[in-house]
Amino acid sequence: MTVMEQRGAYRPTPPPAWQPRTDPAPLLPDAEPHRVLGTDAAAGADPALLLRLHAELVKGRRYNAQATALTKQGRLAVYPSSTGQEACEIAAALVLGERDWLFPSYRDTLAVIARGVDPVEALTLLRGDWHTGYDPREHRVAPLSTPLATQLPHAVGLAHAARLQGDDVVALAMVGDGGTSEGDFHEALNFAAVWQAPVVFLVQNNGFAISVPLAKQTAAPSLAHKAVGYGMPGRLVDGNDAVAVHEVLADAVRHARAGGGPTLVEALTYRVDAHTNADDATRYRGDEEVETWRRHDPIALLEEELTRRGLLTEDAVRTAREDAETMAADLRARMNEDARLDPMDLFAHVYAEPTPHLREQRDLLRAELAAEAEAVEAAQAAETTETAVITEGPR
Amino acid sequence: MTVMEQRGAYRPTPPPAWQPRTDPAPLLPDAEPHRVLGTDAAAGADPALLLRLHAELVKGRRYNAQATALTKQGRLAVYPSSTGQEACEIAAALVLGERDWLFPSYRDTLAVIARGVDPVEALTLLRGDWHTGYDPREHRVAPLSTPLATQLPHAVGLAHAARLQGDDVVALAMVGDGGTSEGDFHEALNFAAVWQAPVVFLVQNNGFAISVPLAKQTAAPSLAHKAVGYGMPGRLVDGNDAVAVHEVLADAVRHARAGGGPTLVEALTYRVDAHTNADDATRYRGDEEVETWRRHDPIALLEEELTRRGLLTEDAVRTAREDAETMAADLRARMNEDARLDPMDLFAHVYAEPTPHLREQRDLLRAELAAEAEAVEAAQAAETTETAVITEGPR
Amino acid sequence: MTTTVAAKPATMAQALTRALRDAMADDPAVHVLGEDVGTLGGVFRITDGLAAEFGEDRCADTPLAEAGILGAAVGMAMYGLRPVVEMQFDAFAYPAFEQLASHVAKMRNRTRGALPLPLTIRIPYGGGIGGVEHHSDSSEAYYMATPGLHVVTPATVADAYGLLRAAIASDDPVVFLEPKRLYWSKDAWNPERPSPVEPIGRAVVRRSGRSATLLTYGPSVAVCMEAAEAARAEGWDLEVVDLRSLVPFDDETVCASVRRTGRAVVVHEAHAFGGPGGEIAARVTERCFHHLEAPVLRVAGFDVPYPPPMLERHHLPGVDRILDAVGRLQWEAES
Amino acid sequence: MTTTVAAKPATMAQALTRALRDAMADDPAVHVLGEDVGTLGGVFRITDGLAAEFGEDRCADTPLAEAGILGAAVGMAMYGLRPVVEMQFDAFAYPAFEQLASHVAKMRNRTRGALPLPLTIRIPYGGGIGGVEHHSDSSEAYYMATPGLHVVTPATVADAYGLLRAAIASDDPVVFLEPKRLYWSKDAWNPERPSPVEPIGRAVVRRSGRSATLLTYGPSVAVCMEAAEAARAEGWDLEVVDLRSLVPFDDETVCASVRRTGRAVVVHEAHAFGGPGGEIAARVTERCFHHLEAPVLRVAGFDVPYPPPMLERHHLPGVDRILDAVGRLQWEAES
Ligand SMILES: Cc1ncc(C[n+]2csc(CCOP(=O)(O)OP(=O)(O)O)c2C)c(N)n1
Ligand SMILES: Cc1ncc(C[n+]2csc(CCOP(=O)(O)OP(=O)(O)O)c2C)c(N)n1
Ligand SMILES: [Mg+2]
Ligand SMILES: [Mg+2]
Repeated sequence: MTVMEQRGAYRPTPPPAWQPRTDPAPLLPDAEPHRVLGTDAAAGADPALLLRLHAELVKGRRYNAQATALTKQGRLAVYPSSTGQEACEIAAALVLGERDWLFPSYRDTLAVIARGVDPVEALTLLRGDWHTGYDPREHRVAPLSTPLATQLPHAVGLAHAARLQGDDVVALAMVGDGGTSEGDFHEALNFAAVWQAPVVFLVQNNGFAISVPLAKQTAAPSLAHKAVGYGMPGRLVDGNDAVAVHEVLADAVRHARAGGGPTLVEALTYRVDAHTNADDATRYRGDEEVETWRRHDPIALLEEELTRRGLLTEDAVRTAREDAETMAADLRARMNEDARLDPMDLFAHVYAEPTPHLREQRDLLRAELAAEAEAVEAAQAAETTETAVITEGPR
Repeated sequence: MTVMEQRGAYRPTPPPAWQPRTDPAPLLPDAEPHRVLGTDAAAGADPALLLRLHAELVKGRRYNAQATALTKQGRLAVYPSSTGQEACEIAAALVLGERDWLFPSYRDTLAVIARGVDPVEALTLLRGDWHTGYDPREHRVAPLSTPLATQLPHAVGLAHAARLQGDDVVALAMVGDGGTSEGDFHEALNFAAVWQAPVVFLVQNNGFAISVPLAKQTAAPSLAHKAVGYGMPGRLVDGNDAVAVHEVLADAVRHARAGGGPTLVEALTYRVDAHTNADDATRYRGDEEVETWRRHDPIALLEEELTRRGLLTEDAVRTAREDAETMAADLRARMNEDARLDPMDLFAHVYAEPTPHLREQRDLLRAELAAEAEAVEAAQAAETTETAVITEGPR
Repeated sequence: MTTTVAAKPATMAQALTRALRDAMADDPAVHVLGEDVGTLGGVFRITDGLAAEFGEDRCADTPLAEAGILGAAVGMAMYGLRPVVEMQFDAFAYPAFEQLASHVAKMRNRTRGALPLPLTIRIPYGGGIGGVEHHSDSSEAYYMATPGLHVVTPATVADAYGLLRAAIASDDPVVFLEPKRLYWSKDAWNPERPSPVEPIGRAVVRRSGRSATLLTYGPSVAVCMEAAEAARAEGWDLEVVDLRSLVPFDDETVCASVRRTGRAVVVHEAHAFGGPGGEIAARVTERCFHHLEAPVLRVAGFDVPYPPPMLERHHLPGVDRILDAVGRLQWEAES
Repeated sequence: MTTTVAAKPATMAQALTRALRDAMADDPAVHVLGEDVGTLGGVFRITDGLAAEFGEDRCADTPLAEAGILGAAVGMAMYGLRPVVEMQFDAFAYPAFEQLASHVAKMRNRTRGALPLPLTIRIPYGGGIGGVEHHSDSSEAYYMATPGLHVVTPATVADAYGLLRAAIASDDPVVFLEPKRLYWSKDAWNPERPSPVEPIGRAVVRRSGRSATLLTYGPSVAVCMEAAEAARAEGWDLEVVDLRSLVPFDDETVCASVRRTGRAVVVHEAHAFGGPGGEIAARVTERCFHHLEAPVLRVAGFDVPYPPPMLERHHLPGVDRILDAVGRLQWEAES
């Protein structure tokens, strides 16, 4: 039974398959993040792209400001601002083709509207009238995902399904630095690499997960270094350099579309505002850090280049600003209208057909609403003589 | 509101913290797995260690054979053999100090007994008389973990807790190549690196997760390449080279104990037997591959070196064989005794104190057992005249 | 056209395989994925032959990561496929719990119907096969408590086929629980003319009786049938209702039976406390209170982690325990 | 020695913070960990000041990974610590479900008591705060259906302190559900002489009454108290029982009340179908059948994914819905 007894049979040799299955070198990110603005490469950037990016960034920042203002007016339940991160948000949307899909995380409203979703519909979740306000299939934009990193496997499955059907579709999935710690991040990247699915993973490393700084989130050289562990390329880019982000993402999308498989892109950026309007960032970080990053502002970086090239004309500035103001005014106006609500919607979409017990509950609510309406009517009738009090809240 | 209006305030500069936080180079595994046996380095290996490893490997293989035989005799519910992987199993146990902890995966019974757990107690789970048969605290061996990779965060938490209390404890956690795909693997490694917890992760890459070959599990250059994504060193070792595995693990344990943090070790090995006795490996792999690996057998590799050095004396061979046979005979004998069972144990350890509703259920079972015993007695009494049938199974 | 072939004995496993095969043949959108489902045909061989017939893309071995499997299936469904996911064992579906609770169950509702998820999640469940820890859970209570899911489980060979076809055809996510100890149970069944697609949501009376109703499903149906036979010796004529679908729940069939008999016992392997029986007993009582001669009782697994193989017979609801419960239905009060 | 200080109003949040602080001060084995619990003091500020007082090692911000957090806590408990884990919101505990179901709940049993897990898992739960999707779930049914866990939830400021201290002192894992809409509720409470550690497993009668019993817990207790007040106008004198502990369940207190009143309604925010109320109604009926004048009814959240903020008032059990249910308790039958 021991090996010795059968020694003759053994001819030890190195086992097979010891070579790395993939060469790791090309998968590793460069030590320095990719930059275009402020470098010689900027001269080669397409003026039309620069101006397009600029207009969108300006509009995006305005949107962030307007949405934050709407929380103060009670028109939004909450808003996680992406101020300072507009370059990532906009580039992510612009690199995609018509049939591609975007998988946003909860902070990525900007990317969603840059992809063409109506700004009010994009705010449905945060306004609180429903969960997702747009039709994901119409725009090829998945619902804004609140549970972090959980949308990443969806992106992989969708891209894989499209590829199996011979469709030329790429999925771009967004996640934060904090989200990279979740198991779903790991599983999604692994599936994507094994399946060679056409997916681009964009990590916006904005330095924080609510209050938790990157150093408590990871000890990695960079988040892009995670890519090699899945066998996909990792790319590091200055997330505040809109041209560089656009370039890296466009490359990754092209690579994916060509059958080259997934890419992990880490964009280095900064969450300039607090986590949301409800958060108090002074509890966990100093002004100085914020100021440093304000001096590396994505819009300012872009404007430097535009100015240098003489592209930032009065006209361009005015148009960008006016467009942004028009969007903001429209948003304000439409968000100030009360959302149209139908409580019976609670039961309409749980299943294709409500189950019998849902039908019972629906009837109960319908009866309650009828009784409520009757009470209101009665009260209004009574109001001619006395003041009626209609209770609000779950009474 | 647009940036342009405040342009004066902006002085774009590269943002801080762009340098890799950690130098990735030292974290990357070598292209070739570490080997000692069959190389010049083997000459430096301690003879006592070689002989110790040899004796344990021989015993380990015998244990695998005996346990598999016990499944055929119905004495074990199932047995996942580690034949061909004995070098990893044994080295994992031998590198640990008295106060260190081992976190085995379900296939790692060998490591568990090499750490000192009674071979019969180590089989409790697979025999089916209880879940864990040994006291984890006595041996500092966590329960054999069936849900894959879920024990890895436990190892991290335990090592971290020990370190916080100033205790000199290292945790070594074992997982398979398949298990590396689970989210818990990812979360555990990340926590370990962020906390700089004294943990060694040993991945036994045996080529398969049941029927799924490595190529369907990962596209990575190697599993050890995952380490850099967490900021810990990744090491690749010939898992059938007991001396090399021992060396790499011992280094990692020393590193962890010295406060250097976790290491990920990938040991390249092969599951020579089917997944378990219940599996049919011919459905998914050819004999040729198995044969190739049989020629790279861990015991044979070691014996080559022992022979070369003249250490494989008749005495050593006989002792190793006799020890293995003694162990096997003892195991056989003790496993052939019926396990002692007390059905009331079902309720004894769910909580420190059974809840009232558990007490009710306990009383119910107690009454049933009493009735059953009575029926048996009555039947036995009746047997003097006729044959009684006692039903088995949940009746 | 097809010649009529007589029904032959087939196992539930064979019927399930056949259902998958027919569904894949009928609709190219049906894809199977999971651990070991491809080359091996699954650890229970339910997907045997599918990769060979339809290719590995349609019946795909995945990496070992349940959340990843279910999450990828969600994305596939978003693109119009009808994924059928296999979870290897009940307890190994838990890593996918977040995907199930937060996405699978909610996507249609979240998007006002724009993103339905026609997704089937096959889970071998229950005990009685001598499985070690984590291989014998009955986790249906978790799925029942998650609105947006259908929860279905067959007890016969014919239903295994019919209900699995229905699950795959459903535009909603279905948790399809396969009683693993019935995989090798046999029934006369005609694979040439498989049973029609069962509508999801209908219970069936497996045995008529007048004394009391046993409400049960999945692996416990056979045990209840046996109990009903044994009960005749005690003078009880028991009705056995096989629920087949836990969500939607067939109050109509169930209540019709209980109103007729006036007494009921719910029987299942899952834990008693917080288990399916609580819901069933409560809703039956709400609806049939004045017809009840005794409270609806429950015979269920004990409220302990699933026991090791050598002790499971004490845990599982067996004939005696069911008869004891029937005996506690306050028969004296009647006479 | 300590001068007696009069009770002052305090919020439930303050009482919870105080409980954590006192537990940490009393026992160096108590460690707090979770997302944002350190520097920030948690998104609800329950851990405010703990990192400053006890150091970041004892109140630690973790990476964003719930399974990792709970799994690490299991390991810490194996080494003798008493970890207190914070899950940021109910639905964000789902990623940790496998660790909870397969390890936290089973480790003691698995090892015949050798590895108890004195672990507290704090989960802010329930709705009523205008939270967007995934921020308002009531997931207690999942935990109740998992043997090996204790499940506890306070409804008052004093209980928040007492029960959290008891949870941390328990040698078993406790899922400690914090009704988030009560965080800012105030009660007279004396932080200088905090309420004694409550034993886990005792319900309490919050209001005595003779007509019917409302069985409730957590955020619904206040709603039931309000309903009981309102019921007086209808001539009903309602008793309100605050369960406080779902596991273990206090059958004694509950059944004593129901036997006295002869009627009961279970009220909770969690879904009705497969929710806690099914278990509660079923066990009360099993034990009190002949004392019941009417079936035990349930007023619960609808069986839909938790609604968006603007619709949640229609979903949550309110006073009117409770009174309607009380009205359905077949009072005619009595007279
Ligand atoms: C699974 C899960 N856990 C916890 C949360 C609560 N949460 C919301 S945002 C956030 C931080 C996210 O950080 P990061 O991923 O870096 O994205 P960022 O907010 O910086 O955009 C947390 C913990 C969540 N939404 N989902
Ligand atoms: C979470 C989980 N999913 C699935 C399984 C079922 N299962 C048992 S062993 C195994 C394959 C494990 O492969 P690997 O991790 O490579 O370890 P090996 O068997 O090769 O030792 C699977 C899928 C499990 N035990 N746990
Ligand atoms: Mg972030
Ligand atoms: Mg393996």
